Amino acid sequence: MLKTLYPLLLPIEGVVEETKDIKTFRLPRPESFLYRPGQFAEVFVPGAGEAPFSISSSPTDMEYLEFSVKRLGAVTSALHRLGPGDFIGIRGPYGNGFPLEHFSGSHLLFVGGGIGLAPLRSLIRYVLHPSHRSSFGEVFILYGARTPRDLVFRRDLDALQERRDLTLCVTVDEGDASWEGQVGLVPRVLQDIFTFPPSGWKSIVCGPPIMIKFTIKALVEMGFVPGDIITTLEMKMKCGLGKCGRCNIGPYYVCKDGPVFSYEELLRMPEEY
Amino acid sequence: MLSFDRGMVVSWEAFVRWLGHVRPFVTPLVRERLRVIPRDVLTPVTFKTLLFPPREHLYHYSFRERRWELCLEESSPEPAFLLLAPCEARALLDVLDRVFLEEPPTDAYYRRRRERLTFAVVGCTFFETTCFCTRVGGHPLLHRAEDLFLLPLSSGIYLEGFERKVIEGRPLALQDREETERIAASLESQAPSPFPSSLPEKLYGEFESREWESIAWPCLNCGACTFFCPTCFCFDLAVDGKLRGTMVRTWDSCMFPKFTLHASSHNPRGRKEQRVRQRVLHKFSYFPLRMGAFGCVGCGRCLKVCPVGWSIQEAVERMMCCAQDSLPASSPY
Amino acid sequence: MNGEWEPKIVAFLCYWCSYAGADLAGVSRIQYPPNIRVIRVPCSGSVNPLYILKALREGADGVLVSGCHPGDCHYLSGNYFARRKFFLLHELLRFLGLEGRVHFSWVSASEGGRFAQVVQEVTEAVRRLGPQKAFSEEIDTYVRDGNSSSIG
Amino acid sequence: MYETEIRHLSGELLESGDVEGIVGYAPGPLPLSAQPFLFRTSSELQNLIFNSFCGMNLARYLVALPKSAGRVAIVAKGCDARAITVLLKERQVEREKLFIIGVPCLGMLDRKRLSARFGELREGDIEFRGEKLIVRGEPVALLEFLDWTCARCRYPRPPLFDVLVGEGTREPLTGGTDGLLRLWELSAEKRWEFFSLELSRCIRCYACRNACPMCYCRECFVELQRPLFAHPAPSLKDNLVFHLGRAMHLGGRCVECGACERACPLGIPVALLTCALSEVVREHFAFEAGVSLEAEPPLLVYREDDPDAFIR
Repeated sequence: MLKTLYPLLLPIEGVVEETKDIKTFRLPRPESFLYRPGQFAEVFVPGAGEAPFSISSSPTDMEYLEFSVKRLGAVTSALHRLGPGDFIGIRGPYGNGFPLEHFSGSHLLFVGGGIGLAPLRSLIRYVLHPSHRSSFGEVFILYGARTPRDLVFRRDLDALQERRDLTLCVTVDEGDASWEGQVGLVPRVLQDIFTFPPSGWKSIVCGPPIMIKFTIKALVEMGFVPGDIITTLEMKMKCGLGKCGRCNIGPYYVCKDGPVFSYEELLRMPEEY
Repeated sequence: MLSFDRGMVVSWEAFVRWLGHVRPFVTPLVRERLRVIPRDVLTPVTFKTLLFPPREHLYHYSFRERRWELCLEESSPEPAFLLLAPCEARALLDVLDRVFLEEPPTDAYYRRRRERLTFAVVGCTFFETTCFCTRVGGHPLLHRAEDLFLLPLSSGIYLEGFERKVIEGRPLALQDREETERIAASLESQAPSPFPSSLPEKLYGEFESREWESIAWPCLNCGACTFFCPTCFCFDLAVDGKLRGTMVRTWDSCMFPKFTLHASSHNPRGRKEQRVRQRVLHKFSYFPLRMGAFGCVGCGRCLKVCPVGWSIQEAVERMMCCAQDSLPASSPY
Repeated sequence: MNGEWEPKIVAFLCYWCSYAGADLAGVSRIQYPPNIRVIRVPCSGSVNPLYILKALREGADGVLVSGCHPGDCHYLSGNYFARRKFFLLHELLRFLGLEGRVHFSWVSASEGGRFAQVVQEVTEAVRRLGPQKAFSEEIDTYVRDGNSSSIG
Repeated sequence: MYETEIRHLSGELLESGDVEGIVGYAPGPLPLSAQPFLFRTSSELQNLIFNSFCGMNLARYLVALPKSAGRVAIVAKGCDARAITVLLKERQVEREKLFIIGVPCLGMLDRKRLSARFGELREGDIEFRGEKLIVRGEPVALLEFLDWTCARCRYPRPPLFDVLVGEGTREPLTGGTDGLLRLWELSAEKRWEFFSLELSRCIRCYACRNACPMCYCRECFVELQRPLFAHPAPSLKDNLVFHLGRAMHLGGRCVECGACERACPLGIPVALLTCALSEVVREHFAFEAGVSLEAEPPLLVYREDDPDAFIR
């Protein structure tokens, strides 16, 4: 009865060091843990506290759950010190997740920046899964990071590169000696390389606030209607239940009514995120 | 019009005896109205401390034999009987109950305390300078038909909904009836008029207003108003202890800069006027738009405890003026 | 665990004098009570009064801060500044009626015997006071308060 | 009290363009209350007041002004001026951007105690006469209604000002009036009984800290997560860390204005802690915060013969 705020302890099965301050943690997926791409969970690190992380694995990954975490504050620093065999708690899933019904039958444009690829990865894996791939049209993925060393999910990116049913473009703000790919800020690169007429496309944008802001601007210029631009908001959250109050924007609680919103919805909300 | 047919009048002596027997929790607002209540049964902050305490243990964790163990805090709270002013009863029923019980998911910690709480409503015979319940849909005599209701009169105390075996009373005499009518009439003549029903939308439109800055200027951004507010429900979850400890739920306040501070150091409400705006709009715009009722019950406690005498009512009025001014010229107003 | 209560004392020892003094006591096999938990600090002047409060808050029954004798500070004057700071803390705790939990001493690197004696004295002083409760018990009176002077 | 003079002077300052605004007091929404206000135009100045209910320390608002703000004038009673002096010393405000209107102070009165005794009052009902207060013609002992921090105040006349408004000020009250010293006369057990009860009532709204002109840290130790000095949930143990830590941080800096205690919504006598330390600093380090721009802060200096008896 008192389980609403009570976490479930799970052992860490594996840790992948994505960059020097981002790690992906793999946990066994409990059977009862049903979620949609774009949802998040509260992760409890015993002795350190709780923090919300989007689930970077896909619901089609039946065996495991993954969280990709950047080391920033008290909880994430404690989490980064943990390894396989250590226990952490999770509760969730929380939030609305991506509007899959709305995407069905459309072409999908994914634009991700930095660690913002985590929730997109969940959706990309879902969309590309053999049992779902036919429900969606073309897939175009643009991913940007600050430098080549900040690129996350390299294994996924390599695998995506191999596939013929999608277009993948990776860009960095600042290249280095070994970098042969695109160099440039995400919004600009997007305008350069995405040459399709926007009708029939839905775009999904996720990344740091400043990138989201300029990418949305670019998408609008390219002719996307606000309802077809989908993004996720980042707010500080504690409870995940729409009660603790800190993620409140206008009449919405981001942890419950979000974190996925369309640009159309954002336009109706006070700009306070 | 309120009717006083269902109740009885009890002598002050009998009432005080009864008080000594039940020892109810009493809020400071009620004690202002019922001075016979002894000081030692005061809940000095708000009644909210009984339902949603500032220190609630959610669960305990410990590292034992090389693994973590979790254990729920299963204590059962003691039953409590409360005397509430009508505005506070509204805060309980229309705000806290709705947030923690009706909006899914139900908060089990709140529920187990709520189930053991009973209350009676003590009607107000006057408005304090800080009162504005009638502006937000309340009334000094408001109570539901099923509530226990008390009203101090000169010859004794009027009780409604109490069983006669609990406390002995007499039917209302003519003079009591006249007094209740006098009270109702005098309250009617002093009652501040309600805010317009369009207030939530109007304020929503004033989000960008420059006025917030000057409204917020004196505010110190302490949490006195939010902690003494009977409707404020924001909370924090914070662990206490490393290898053995407790997850504690505690009150938090939208007035505190750290409330919305991201780990990345980005803060959507980093400035004082943004936080003050959040407090005003949440109570008078966001909450009503979401839940259909004001998030403020007009008890005026925030003003009483504010170190700089900042009035939320005044802030709303000032923003209403702005909203009027900013209407387009073609507007029929 | 089931034995008699033993005081837990957190000792902040300056690296240059008192820590070396403790070392000497050990090397010289001088016996002193095992009740202290040592935290080595660069200088007694680097001990923030908050550390002392935090030690008590985390359940220490007593705190000892020890540094170089006046005039002997490795950093010339750190202990003089420390002395002023700790005098204030000492007086503040005394004002609250919490005397006897927080102790200060000067112990040099050559005073192994003196270190043992200080620990002995401090342990006994804290033992006489019994378990420290002020900073470790969850007490609140905001739910039902008999002495409220608030009108609110 | 001096309102006409302050308004006149402020009007001149604003109209000459010498200052951008006046930090002063306006009437609060409750009877016998004042609200800090930034007066920007001379038409607003008719609302400027100064009386014995202006207990907020206005220096608090100087540190909150944006860096881009121009020169402001501030209405300063003794303790505000002392706070400004400390802020100047600690380089939190710039002297050139400040015009100090010094106001001699008669002390602040307790609204709640007054209205409990006399019912609803207006400011004009109250008159100071030496060590008496005349309320609606009835003489009562001033000490009964004066804040205890004001009763022991040594600087009702501001030690720092550009212009001093008015001349009259009362002499500091003397003899048996100091609640702080009376507390020291109790036994240690009694004192702990008193403080443990008082501090267990604290709900950690931080009104005291936020009202304090000296508490300008951008991040207060009590809100740190790493290290966690005090858990945010109120209970005696964490309240003690907060209040003792705050008092220590104000050691040698507290100007004894009592704004913290007036701000406390629960009426906890928090100023006792910081004032007790100020007393210690005065007695043993011969220093008073905010009375001189030259004197070195007591914790930044030392003497070889400082008190030593408490050390083993």
